[in-house]
Order: sequence, then C-alpha cells, then structure tokens
Amino acid sequence: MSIDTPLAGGLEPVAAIGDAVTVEQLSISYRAGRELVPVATEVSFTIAEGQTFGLVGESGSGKSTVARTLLAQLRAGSQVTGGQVRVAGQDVFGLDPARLRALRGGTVALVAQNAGQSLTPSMRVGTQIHEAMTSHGLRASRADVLRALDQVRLPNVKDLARRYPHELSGGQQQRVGIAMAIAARPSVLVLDEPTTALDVVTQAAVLRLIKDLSRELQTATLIVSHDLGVVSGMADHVAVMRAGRILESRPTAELFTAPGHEYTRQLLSDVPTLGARSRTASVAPAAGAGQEPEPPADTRNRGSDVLLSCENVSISYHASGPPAVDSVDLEIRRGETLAIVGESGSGKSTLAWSLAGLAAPSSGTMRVHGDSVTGTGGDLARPVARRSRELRQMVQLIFQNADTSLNPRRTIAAAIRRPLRLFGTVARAEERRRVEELLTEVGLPASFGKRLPAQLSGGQRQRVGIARALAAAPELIIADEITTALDVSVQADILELLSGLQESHGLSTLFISHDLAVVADVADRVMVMKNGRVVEIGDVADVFSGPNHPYTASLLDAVLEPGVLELPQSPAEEQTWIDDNPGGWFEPSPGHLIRKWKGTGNR
Amino acid sequence: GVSNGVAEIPLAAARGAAAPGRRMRIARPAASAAETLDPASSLSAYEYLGAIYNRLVKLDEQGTTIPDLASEWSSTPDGKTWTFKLRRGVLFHDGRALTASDVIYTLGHILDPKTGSPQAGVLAPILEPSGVTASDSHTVVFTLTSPNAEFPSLLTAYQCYIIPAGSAAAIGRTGIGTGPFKLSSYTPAGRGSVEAFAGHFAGPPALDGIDFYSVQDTSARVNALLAGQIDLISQTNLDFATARVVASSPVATVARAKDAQWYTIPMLATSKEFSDPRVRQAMKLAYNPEDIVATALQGNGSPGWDNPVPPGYADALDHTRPYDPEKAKALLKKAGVEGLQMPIYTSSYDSVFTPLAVAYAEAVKQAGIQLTVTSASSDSYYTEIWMKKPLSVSYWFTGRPVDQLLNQVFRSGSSYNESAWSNKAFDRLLVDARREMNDERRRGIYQDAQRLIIEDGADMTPMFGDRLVGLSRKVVNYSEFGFEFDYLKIGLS
Amino acid sequence: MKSTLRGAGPAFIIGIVLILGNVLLALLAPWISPYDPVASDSAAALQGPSGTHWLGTDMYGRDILSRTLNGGRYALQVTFLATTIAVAIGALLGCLVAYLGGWFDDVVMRVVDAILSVPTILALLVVVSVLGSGMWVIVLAVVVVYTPAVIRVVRGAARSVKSLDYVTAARARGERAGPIVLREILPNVSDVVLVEYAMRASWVVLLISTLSFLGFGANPPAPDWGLMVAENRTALTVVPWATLGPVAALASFVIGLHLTSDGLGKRLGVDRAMTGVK
Amino acid sequence: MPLLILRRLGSAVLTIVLASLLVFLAIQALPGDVVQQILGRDATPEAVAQMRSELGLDTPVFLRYIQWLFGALQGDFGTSLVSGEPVGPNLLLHFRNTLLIAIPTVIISVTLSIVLGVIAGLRRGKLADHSISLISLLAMSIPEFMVAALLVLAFAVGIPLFPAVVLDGPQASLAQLLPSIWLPVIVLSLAMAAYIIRMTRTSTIDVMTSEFITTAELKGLRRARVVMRHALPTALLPTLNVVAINIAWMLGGVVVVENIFNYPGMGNLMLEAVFNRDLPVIEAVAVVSAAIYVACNLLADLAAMALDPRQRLRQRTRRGTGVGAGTTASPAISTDERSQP
Ligand SMILES: Nc1ncnc2c1ncn2[C@@H]1O[C@H](COP(=O)(O)OP(=O)(O)OP(=O)(O)O)[C@@H](O)[C@H]1O
Ligand SMILES: Nc1ncnc2c1ncn2[C@@H]1O[C@H](COP(=O)(O)OP(=O)(O)OP(=O)(O)O)[C@@H](O)[C@H]1O
Ligand SMILES: [Mg+2]
Ligand SMILES: [Mg+2]
Ligand code: NI
Repeated sequence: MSIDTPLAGGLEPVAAIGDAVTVEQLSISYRAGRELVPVATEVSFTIAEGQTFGLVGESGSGKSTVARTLLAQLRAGSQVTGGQVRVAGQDVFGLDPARLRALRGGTVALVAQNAGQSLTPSMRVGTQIHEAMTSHGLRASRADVLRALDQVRLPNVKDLARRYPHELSGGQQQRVGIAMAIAARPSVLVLDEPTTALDVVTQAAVLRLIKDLSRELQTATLIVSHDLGVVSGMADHVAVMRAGRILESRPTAELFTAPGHEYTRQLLSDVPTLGARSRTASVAPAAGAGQEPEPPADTRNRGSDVLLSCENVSISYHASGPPAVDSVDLEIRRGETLAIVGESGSGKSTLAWSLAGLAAPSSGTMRVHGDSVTGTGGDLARPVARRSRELRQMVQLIFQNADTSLNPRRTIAAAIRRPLRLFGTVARAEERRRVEELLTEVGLPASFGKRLPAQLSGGQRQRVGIARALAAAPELIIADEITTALDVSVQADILELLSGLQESHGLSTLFISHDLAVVADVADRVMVMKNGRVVEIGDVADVFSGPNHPYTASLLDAVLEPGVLELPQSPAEEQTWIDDNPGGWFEPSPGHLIRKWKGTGNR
Repeated sequence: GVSNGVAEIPLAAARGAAAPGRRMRIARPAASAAETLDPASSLSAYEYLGAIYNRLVKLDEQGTTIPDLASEWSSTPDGKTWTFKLRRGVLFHDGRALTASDVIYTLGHILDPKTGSPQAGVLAPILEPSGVTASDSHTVVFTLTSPNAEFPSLLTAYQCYIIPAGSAAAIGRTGIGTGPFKLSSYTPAGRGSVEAFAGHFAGPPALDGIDFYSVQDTSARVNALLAGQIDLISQTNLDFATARVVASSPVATVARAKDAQWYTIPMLATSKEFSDPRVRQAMKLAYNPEDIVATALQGNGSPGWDNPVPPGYADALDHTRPYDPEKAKALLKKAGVEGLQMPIYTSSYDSVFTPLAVAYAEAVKQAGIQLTVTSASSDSYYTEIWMKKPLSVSYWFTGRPVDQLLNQVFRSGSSYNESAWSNKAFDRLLVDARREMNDERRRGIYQDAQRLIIEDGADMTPMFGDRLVGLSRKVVNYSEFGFEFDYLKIGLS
Repeated sequence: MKSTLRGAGPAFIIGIVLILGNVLLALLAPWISPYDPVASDSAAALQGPSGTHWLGTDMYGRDILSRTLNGGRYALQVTFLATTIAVAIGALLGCLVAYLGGWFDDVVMRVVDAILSVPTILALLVVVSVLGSGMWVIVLAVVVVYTPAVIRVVRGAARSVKSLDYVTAARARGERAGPIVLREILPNVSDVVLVEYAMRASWVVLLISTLSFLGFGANPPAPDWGLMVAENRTALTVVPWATLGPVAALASFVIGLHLTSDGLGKRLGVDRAMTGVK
Repeated sequence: MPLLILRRLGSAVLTIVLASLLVFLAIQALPGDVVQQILGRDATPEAVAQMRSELGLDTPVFLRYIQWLFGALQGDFGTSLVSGEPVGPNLLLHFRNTLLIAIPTVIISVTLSIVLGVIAGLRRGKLADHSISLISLLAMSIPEFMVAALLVLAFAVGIPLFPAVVLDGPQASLAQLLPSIWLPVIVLSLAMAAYIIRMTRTSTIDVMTSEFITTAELKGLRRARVVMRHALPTALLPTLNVVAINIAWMLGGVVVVENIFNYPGMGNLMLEAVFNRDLPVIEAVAVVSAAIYVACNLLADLAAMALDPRQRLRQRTRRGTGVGAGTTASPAISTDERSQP
C-alpha cells in the first residue's frame, strides 16, 4: 500500500478557521509551600493550520510546561494563574471531561520525548495504536493499524504490530509514538523534544518523517527542543524561552540570520558548528588501488611523543557473538585530542572503559608510554586492580553524567580529596589547599568544597568531575560524552575549560562524543566507529572534508545546523555497505585512513 | 476482693432430671499421640476409662472402698488371703459374661513387666501373678506374699479396670469392658465416641453417648465451651478469672470439686541441689502455705503444710509447721548453698502451675533463695521437665486411698515417685501399716509416715486446690471424684 | 535529621513520637510505674480501672498499668538488638554481595534463599526449644532468620547503586572493595536501610510478642505484652483492660514504626515520582 | 524463555535441597540423644545401641542426609518418633486442611486488597485512601492473636455464628471442617491484605505517575481503560512478590491462628512436632514449607512474565553508561522484598 493513501474512517473535519492554536498571556505557577513559583509568565503565540512553531530554550525554561497546556495538562501542583489556551476555538482549560477526552488525542496529539517510556510496556504496539483510533470514534480494523504503522515507514508492519514496545529500537519506538499520535488525525501536533533520545542519523530520519506527515495532514505543529539545529530545520516560526518568558518570537530564517535578543545571540554563538566545510564526494569502494593495506598504526607513527598505543584490541562481553570492540588500532600523542564518534552501541565507551582498566580486552595490546624523563609507563591491558599506582594515576576518566558520577552523600571537597589521598599526589597537610586550588582551576569558588553534589548545577557538577580527574595529576584524560547532558551554553563553557586545562597541563585527551560539531571543535584527530570497528580515522580537517567512508558520510549528512532551514533529504537510515573482505585500508591523504567497503545495493 | 457485677463461682453443678436421648460432648487436652485405652498402661486416655470399664471395687466420695464388679469381699485374719465374690450377670460389650478368669487375666496383665503398668509398682511387692486364683467362676482369691490390710483399696486404682481375658494385645484400641458405655470410635490424641451400653449391669446410663474431642489449648477449650460447641471440659482446672467468665456466661457455668487438686513442688532428691535433706527442709520452712493459697488460688483451696494427705481424710495428720525464713537461711548456710539460685519449672499444663511457681518463688525470696520461674511447653512438660529437672511444680488428683497415695508417690522406686525420694524407714512404715489389721493402729502408722514426709520428704505440698470445672448449664448430676465422673447419672437437661 | 524530617509529612512525626514515647516509657518504667509489676495482691484481683489502679488489675491483683509500662522493656530490647544486628550485618553483606557479584553473590544468595524458605516461626521455635528462651537466644534466632531478608533487600538497592558512575569512578581509581562498599555504596542505600530497619523492627516486635504468646518468649511472671495477652485473653470479657492495655501499647509502637518507615519511604522516592520532578 | 524458566526451576530445586540440608544439620545439632529420649532414663546401653542402629543413627550425618533425601524424593519422609507412623500421609492430611483455609484466604484477601489498594492509590490523599490506609495500618499493627481472640469473642461466643474452635481431628472431612474455616480465614485475610493493599497502593501511585500513563491519558482514553489496561499490569508487578511471600508465609506458618482455633493444619503439626522434638516431622514440615515458598516465588515470577513482556527477557546486566542507568533505583525494587512478615 502506498503511504499516500489517506486513512480510512469517518473523521469530521475540525472547524478551524485561521489559527488552530492561540496561547494568550498564559501564566503558570506551581505551589511550593506557601509561595507560588512562576514557571511560565505571559506566554503568547499562535500557530496557524499547517504551520510549525518551534520553542527553544535551555533546560527548565518552561518549554514543556507551555507545550503541554495545549492538551490541558498541568503537572501536579501547578495552576494557570493567567491567560488562556485556545485550541480549535475552544478554551482547553474550560472543557468538561468528555470534551477534554475528545480534545486529547482527537484534536491535539502529543509525541513525547522518550517513546520508550511513553508506550505502555505490557501492551502490544498494534493494540496501542488501535485504541488511539477507536477511543476517538474511528472504526479501525487491523488493516488500519498496519497502515498507520506503514505510514511512519516502519518495516515489516505485520510482525511489528504484534510486538511489545521493548522489542523495538529507540527509533522504531519513536515512530510508533508518532503513528499513535497521528492515528486519530489530529489537527494539532505537539512534539516535546521528539528526537532528543535518538542518535543523529535516526534523528534526521524521524524529523523528516514528522515534517512530511504534518505537511500531509496539514496540522498545526508545536515543536519543543533545546536543539537549535532541530528547530531551525523544522519550524516556520521560532520562539526563544528563558525562565518562563518568551524573549523573542520570529520567523525562523530571520531569527537565525539576525537574532534580536542578546540571549539568542549568545545561544547561537555557543552552538558548535561544523563550519564551512567542502566535502569531496565519498570515495568509490574500490578506489585506492596501489596503496596496499598496511597496519594503520605503522603509517601513522610519527615519532616518539606517542603517549598511548593500542594494537588490534578486541573486547567482548560475551563468549559468543561479535565483540563489542573489534580489532581496534589507535595512537594518541602527547597533548593531542583524539575524538571517537559513532552511533550508540558502537563500542566507544567499552574502549574507553577498557583503557581505564574497567574491562579487560580479550586480545591486543594497550600500552601507555612513560615520558622521556621519568620513564614510567605500562600495560593498560591489565585490569585496574593489577595496575601500579602510577599507571592508575596516569589515566583518568570523566563521565558523561555528572549527576551520577559524584557520590551524592559526599561533599565536593571529599570527592576531590579522595584521589589526592589515594595517589599521594600531595602531602596530607596540603590536601585542603590543593582542593581549593583545583576548584579555582575549574572555575568554581573554593567555598563549593563544603557543598553536596545536589546543591550544584549540572555544569558545576561536571566541573567538579574534571577537578577530580585533575587531582590525580594524570597524563591522559578520557572524556566519555561529558557534555551530552548539558545545555549548549554550559557545554561551550565546559569545552573551553577542558581545552584550556589540556593546554596548561599538557594533557592528552580521548574525547568521546556523538556530536560531530563538538568533535570538530575540540579534537585534533577523529576516529569513527561502527559496530565495534574503526571505519575511518584521520585529522579532523581531513575527515570533515572527505572523502569519507559511507558511514561517516551518513553521520555528516545527518547533522542539523542552526540556520539551515531544510532537513537533510532522505537520510540513509539503513546501512548501504558492508566491510570489504579481506578488508584493508585506503588512505586518501596521509594519516587519513578509510576502511574498505562494498556497496550492498540497498537504496 | 470480688468486683461487682461478675457472677460468683457456684459451688456445685445442677441436679435434676436428665432428658433422654442426649449426647454429651467433652473436650479434653490432647494427651500424647501414643495414648491408649489399655487401662493398665501409663499412657491411658483417662476420660474414656470410667465410661467403658469397671473395677472390682471403687472408692466413694468419703474415701471408703465400695463394690463395683465385686459384690462382697473378705480376708483371712492375717490379711494375706482376700476373697472377692463377683457380681453375676455382668456382660462385656462384646456380649461375653464376666467370670473370674477375666479378673485373673487382668491382674496378670497389670503385673506383667512388659505392660509397664504404674500399678505394678504398687501390687507387685505383695502379689505374684500366680497368687490370683479362682475358686469358682465368680470367686477370685488373692494370695498375698505379705499381709495387707488395705489390699482392696489398692484395686480401686484406675489401672485395675477389668478387661476381658486374652484381650491385652487389642484392648488399647478396642476398649471392650463392662462399663456403661461402649466404644464406637477412637483416635489417639484425637476424637472418639462411646455409646450407651444397654447391657450394663446397673442399667443404661442417662446419656445416649459421649463424644470426646481433644483440644490442645486451654483457652480454646474454654472458648469451645462458651461457644456451645462442647458440654464439659475435662482435666482442666480453670483459672479464677476464666472461671468467672464461664460462670457469667449464659450457656456455661462452673462446678467446684473441693480440694480435688493436690499441688506439689517436687525437689528431685537425686539432684545435686536437693540430695541434702537440710536444703529440702529449708525450702519448706522458707514459705507459708497460707500465703500461697491466697495468691495462687485466690483462696479457693486449703493449705497443705507439705502433708500430701488431704485434710478431710480420716487418716490425715493434723499438722501445721512454723514459717521460718531465718531458720531456712541458716540451714542453707549450713548446707553450703546460701543464696541458692535455680530455675523453678512450670507450664500452662494446669492453670495454677504458674501462679504457684510465681507465688512460691516470691515467698522464698525472704530466705535468700532466688528462683527464676521458667515456663516450659505444656505438651512435653510431663515428659521433658517433670522428674527430670531439680525443681518443678506438679499436681495430682486427690481421691486415692492413703495406702496407695503413700506407696505410689513416696515409696522408694515407685514409678510415680516424682521427687525420687528414698527413705528406708518410711518404706518400712508402709509395710508395717499393711500388716496391721487394726484400723486405729494402722492410722497411727500412716500418720508417722506423714510425719516423715513432712520432715525429710522431697515433695512439698503447698496446698490442695478446688478444681473449677467448666461445663454447660445443661449438664445435670455432674459429680467427679478422683479421676472420673459418675458416668451413669451424668446427663443433659 | 532535619532534612529527613522535612517533606515526610505529619504521619512521620506521629510515628517518631509513638516510637520515642514507647521507648521512653519502657526506659523509665522502673521509676514511673506505680506498682511492682510482678507483685501479686490477692485482695486486689480483677479490679476495673480506678484511681488506685488506672488500668485495673489482673487475676493475681497485679497492676496492669505497671505491667504494661514494663511489658515493653523486654520486647523493645530484643527488637532493638536483633533488628540492629540483623540490619547491620544484612546491609554490609548485601552491599558486598551486590558489589562483588559473581560466584560469591551466587553462593550467598542461594543460602539466603534457603534460609528464607524455612518458615520464620519454625526456625525460631527450633532455635528456642534447643537453646532455651533467654534473651540472647531470641536475639540470635531473630538475627538468623531476618538477616537473609535484609541482605536481599539491600542487595537489590545496592545493585542499582553499584552500576552508577561514582562507583565506577572509585573502581577506576583503584579503590578496594572495602572502601567502595563503605564509602560509596552503603551511604547511598542508607535510605533503603533505614526504611528496612523500621519495617523489620515492626515485624520483630510482633514476632517476639507472638513467641511470648505461644509460651516461648518471656517467662511468667515477667511483664510482657505478648504474655499478658496470652494470660488474660480468655478473661477478655471480665478483664478487658488486662488484654487491651498491652495490645494498645504494642500496636502503637508498631504503628509508629510503620508510619516512620512510610515517611522515610516517601522521602526515598515515591513523592518525588509524584510531582514528576527529578 | 523456556530456558529461563528451566533455570529458575533448577535454582528452586537447589534452594529446597539446601534448605532441607540446613534444617537437617540444625536438627542434628540439637542437644540430647533422640534414642535416650525415646527409651527413657532406665534404658540399658545395649538397648540404646540397638535402637541407634535401628534408626540408622550410627551412620555418618552426611550419609544419613543422603538417605533421607533419597527417601524424600520418593515421598518417604520417615516415621514419626512419637506416633511411630509414617510422616508422609499425616503431613498430607494437615497440608490439605491448611489448604482449606489458605485457598479462600488467598482468593478473598488478594482480590479484596488489590481492589482496595488500587482504589487507595488512585484516590491518593482522598478520604477513601486515608480510610483504607488507616485500616490496613491497624491490621498490620494489631497482632493476629488479638484479632483472633476478638473475633472468637464476637462471632463465636457473643453471637454464635461460627464455631470457636475446631473439634475434629486432622482426619475430619472437608465438610466437617468447612464451618470452622471462616474465622481463621478472616484473621489471615486481614493480616495478609494489609501488606498487599499497601504494596498495591504504592505501586499504583508509582505507575500512575509514569510517562506511559500520561501518554495514555493524553490519548483521550477513558479513565477506566487507562487504569485497567495500561496501569494495572505494571502496577501489579511488585504486588506479585508480596502476594507470593505472603502465601508462602501463610502456608508455612499459620501457627498462631491454627493454635488458637485448634485447627488441625500444618502450623499445628509443626508446633506439635517442635514441642515433641519429633525430628522427622519437623524436617518434613520444613521441606514442604520450603517447597511452597519456592513454588510461590516461582509462580510469582511466571505471573510477572505473563503480566509484563519485559520480564520475559533475561535481565542483562548492562553496565551503567547511558542516561538510563541512573534511573533504576525505583522504590518498587526495594519494597517488594520487604514485605515478608
Ligand atoms: N508542579 C511543579 N512542581 C515543582 N516544579 C515544577 C512544577 N512544575 C514545573 N516545575 C519546574 O518548572 C520548570 C520548568 O519545567 P519544564 O519541564 O517546563 O522545562 P523545560 O523547558 O521543558 O525543560 P527541559 O528542557 O529540561 O525539558 C522546571 O524547573 C520545573 O522543575
Ligand atoms: N556490561 C555489558 N555487558 C554486555 N554487553 C555490554 C555491556 N556494556 C556494553 N555492552 C554492549 O557492548 C556494545 C558496545 O557498547 P558501548 O557502551 O561501548 O557503546 P557506546 O558506543 O559507548 O554507546 P553509547 O553511545 O550508547 O554510549 C553494545 O552492543 C552494548 O550493548
Ligand atoms: Mg521539557
Ligand atoms: Mg557510551
Ligand atoms: Ni510493604
């Protein structure tokens, strides 16, 4: 069946003339003790039929709160303190229960951020979609359900409809969420960070789908995101929120080219971009004849200032099945930043953790080389328990999630003091002073030492994480997605801090990220991983300018940059290539290596 | 002090006409799962015995020996040969007529060491199996090895119920006797029933039948009575508070059997603590029985003054002794156990055990004796604690003839000698008493024996308690003496 | 403490007050009870509540109020000791087992399951009938039967803490199991441990009174809540105060423990989930 | 999935065997010689030696355990030291009687408490919630023996609706026992329901705040459908464990209630065996109870699999890296195992 076939069922068109959504002077507060704390203040906007409205802003600025009022939903304890929300001409907060039910799902539908948690785990996917249709008076047959699934371009819909949510991938879950939302053909679609949990490639595909569908259904769409790139690609009109207020609200193109508000400008400048890059087209699979496969490490060996070298490292969690990290070779030089990018599950963290001694490699060598002066160094293939103190000290890990990487029951000072004590970096009497020094170094007041992690913001916590790593006086820092959980502006600060420290301490860094733009910003070299294997490695400039491995190419294609008003066309979500056996590498420019591949003919 | 509004405890059960065709339901504490209907056994199920069997002779409420299956008896002047004439026309439940051979068989069974009958300890010293003969089908002659003036009273023990000849192997389950009721079902430690036996020589009983139930927990038995599920609780002496609850119930009431419970505190004479007579003496001097009666029995009984023979008995020694904690202290000091400390065991087996132990422990504090009241499980009390621990509390039903009482509980080596006391002089007195055919002089010897118990004995008798029996208001003509009711007359209105 | 109190609600405060009240009364009982709890007075038997005996007297004329006040001493003492030991051992072992995992976890959890599968009362009765009913025996018995349950609960909580990054960070630093369990894991399951403590304690106190009721716990004439109920229950209609007094005391203590544990549990997460604020 | 069930089954059997070994060893450690106890004080050394070998007590403990285990596997639990009768049939009889009160108790308490728990959870903070919570709090706090005593007083002695105690022995027919089961059933139901209500309430509250319920509500579904279809299956998950543990507790240890009502069930048998030191009976009761406990837990796991498809996956120990790893400290995990009285 074709995706263009309109949905069956007698849906009465919602009488909507002009604006489908009108939010007027909306103010919302929640009660904390006796006081009312405002969450949204005098928010106004309208969305016309067929239009997409974007809401951006930092975390906690009130985006979700405002968006969900379109479905007349308020968090427990919150109340509307002023203004009103009209959807299809009705004041949503004045509806009786029956009408409210008709509004929800029927007139306005929501696609939530985390589809994995928004789908009922105990119910088959098909049933959930079916009930979304029937609860709004649509007669729906099994075929209708399958059609809805097909419409969001899910494969194998017959089988899929019978599955439970946990049997789907994140991208598939999100598509089901979308199918469910549009099942009753609503006239307004609310998207609350619909792609934040997805990797870039999937994100691009899902956004494309939403855009196509809302165009097709002529819905008024509200999209909430903290990602300027997403909003810029999706919305016709964008509003920037901060602390519950709309700072400015303008047509998308205008906002990105000529931001009116200081805060917007700041926001835009904080977003790392790939910048102007001129990519050469992907190399042909068979290209590079003559440059015969050689172990990449050999070709990259550029002298004695190598700090870390890994050869042929494989790491498995299970005896059977493919290893999580498969025959990886890499090298990091002193003072260098090597970035690893790749989709979720490609083995980035596994490699990092193995270097940190938390998972022993099943084969291969990993060595850290001592500096020429002290001559210390050692075998990183050993688990941490069997490493010397110096070796443990040399390699330090910083975690993605600053919330969970600090013990909530210990003060900041205690967290930083622990490595000092353990590695004997400074004398006991000096510890206090050193802790304060480190805090200052990462840009925190020394008085923060007395606080517990809960009393810090996310960015501040990540600074503490960095200070704790620095306390060990390491030579190599492994930063595993350390900014993923942070707002762009905070991310910019942290990245800046990190590169500053790296320079002043002469540190080498293994920087793991899924965000190519960030990588482009901070790394000297970049390594692309897929399914546990390295598919491409090289200097940042080389990799970003191409030619590329098709997987790298699809990553680069999927990047959404603020100010780019179009979404990438039909991003390749499925893998169109396989490794070329017997494999080998090809090197378009010195130090830029690409794994050989073969096309599969898909697409 | 009795608070207002609560019924007083009645003195006796109702008399009156029993309605015909009634069945009575009796709850009894579950004995061991090994219990049996063999009357000679030490593990017999008491309640059934009186209903299904008869003895040659029985004791009346004044303690005199009266006829049961024997219509008359006499002895030679030396007291060595006793002749019993059997009642004629007595039938066993299986239809056979009672003859002298059944009596001979029964005594042989009792005296058989394999039976392990407690009564063997009483009879064996004076009677050999071959000493029981029949002069005709309804006359039995006992030839004793030594004279015994009290011999008939020894046959009033409940172990002496007559069973049919040749029935020893099966009697534990069949329960075939000559009694007013005939066994219809029986489970050890479980329920069972008896039905009126039309062929009983004294005519059928007032009841059509009796159902026996075993109920473990005392409160459960009481609740069953209050809920009207049963008509009588046997072997349960209600505590005072419970008795008041029962007495005020619309369906149940209480009957009192005066001085029916003989409470003892055996001091194991073989234990290291009590092998010294001075210590035993001190334990006695250290308490005042009158206080114990007041606290443990709420006055519902009489002080025992360590004399096991109930005060109403003709042979009882009239005696009180001084209460003298100072002297007790001195005695203990002399014995080298000043400030004696030890546990006194009790259990919920009888409702007065714990109050008795508590009251006693409280009383002897004055003499510097520290007793910790230790409660043991009621089910295994008589197998695990009694006669095993140095100091415990115990009780007997009164209603034994004096000779048997002294012989069973105090003579050296008797299996019921709960204090394991052994005194040659005492044993000799008992033999002398049996030889003495003159009632007056015999009484004198018994009183000497009582004196010995009071002075040297290891079993204290702080008091005799009234037994408070819970029964339905419908029960009439209830009377209980010794171990058994009057099964013939008891009925339901 | 202050932060624990906040947000736990008034029920929590009531709970704490009930617990402290009972503990305080039990502690002060020897001084504040008007009569000797074991002294019987035949003249005063079975009296109703009055000015001289506020809660009346039992069948031996003992003062119910004095017995009730003193009746918690034994139970609370055993509860405190047994719960503390069981929870302490259980918490430590639970964390250690969760952290170390592997065969150690397997072996310990098998044994834990095996002990849990034997009925509590049976295990207690066997221990008590073997070793006697001394206080330490009961403490030991309760510890034996309840520690495994604590291990299971704490292990469950510790396993989720174990995978958190700060534990990983400690491992990456090369910390040993001891400090990791004590510094990183234990403090972060302390909420669970605290709630568990209160819940356990409520069962222990009920269990102990049940043992006393069955005749395996405190010995007469000792004043003990369970024992008092056992002694006076058939006479419930004549001397209701003799049964209801101790039951009310026992129940108030248990209610206190439940309310406290609820309050702590609320702070542990239920309420946070309610407002939807992380 | 069958592999998963098989593995659970394997560990269940292991648990029972281990439990039986523990109890066996504990019983062996009892002071006092069984033979001396049976034969009494006057036993001759020859008689003791003979009985020892008759009872097989002269073989090493471990061997004896193996022998016992083999016997038990064939359904032969030995003979009672007190009655001299085989343990098996008697145990079966008591077990049957306990089931007679257990089954109605489970049916009544589980349905009632789930309904009440869900109502309390849905109406959180309202009058219904407060009264349900208060009643369950009281039910948890008043000892069973008191509840039983009051019920007897009210409904057997006061108004004679039910028998106060069971007069019939273990062999009584089901029809004979039937009138007697109701008071025990009420007492046990109250005790059991309290915990299930609380657990159900908590997990209902938990689930009702989860995102998928919000989504279902925002789909415009009726409240009843949201509750019944979307919330309940997940909300009942933590309850299952509590139910299982409570059922096991009830079957294995209704000692107090059976004692008070003189009910001839397993609890009474157990009490009696402990009183009498009837070791084979104690061992058999322990094993049967362990089996019940393990079976209940197994059933709870299977029910969980039926309710929640996620449970059918073997739980992988995913190393905590991503954002998701931090969110596992749900109160349900810590409360489910907490409800073993
Ligand atoms: N009922 C309430 N109780 C407590 N806090 C509330 C309540 N309602 C809203 N808030 C707070 O209001 C702020 C706005 O929340 P909202 O979820 O709308 O932000 P957001 O912009 O969507 O953030 P994010 O990007 O993190 O999703 C947050 O700080 C939130 O904690
Ligand atoms: N503890 C573990 N046990 C078993 N398999 C694991 C474990 N940790 C990770 N894996 C698997 O190993 C593979 C690589 O995982 P890894 O976490 O290294 O990926 P990643 O590139 O860091 O992904 P992400 O971007 O999501 O962090 C994945 O397939 C993952 O499922
Ligand atoms: Mg949001
Ligand atoms: Mg990762
Ligand atoms: Ni609970």
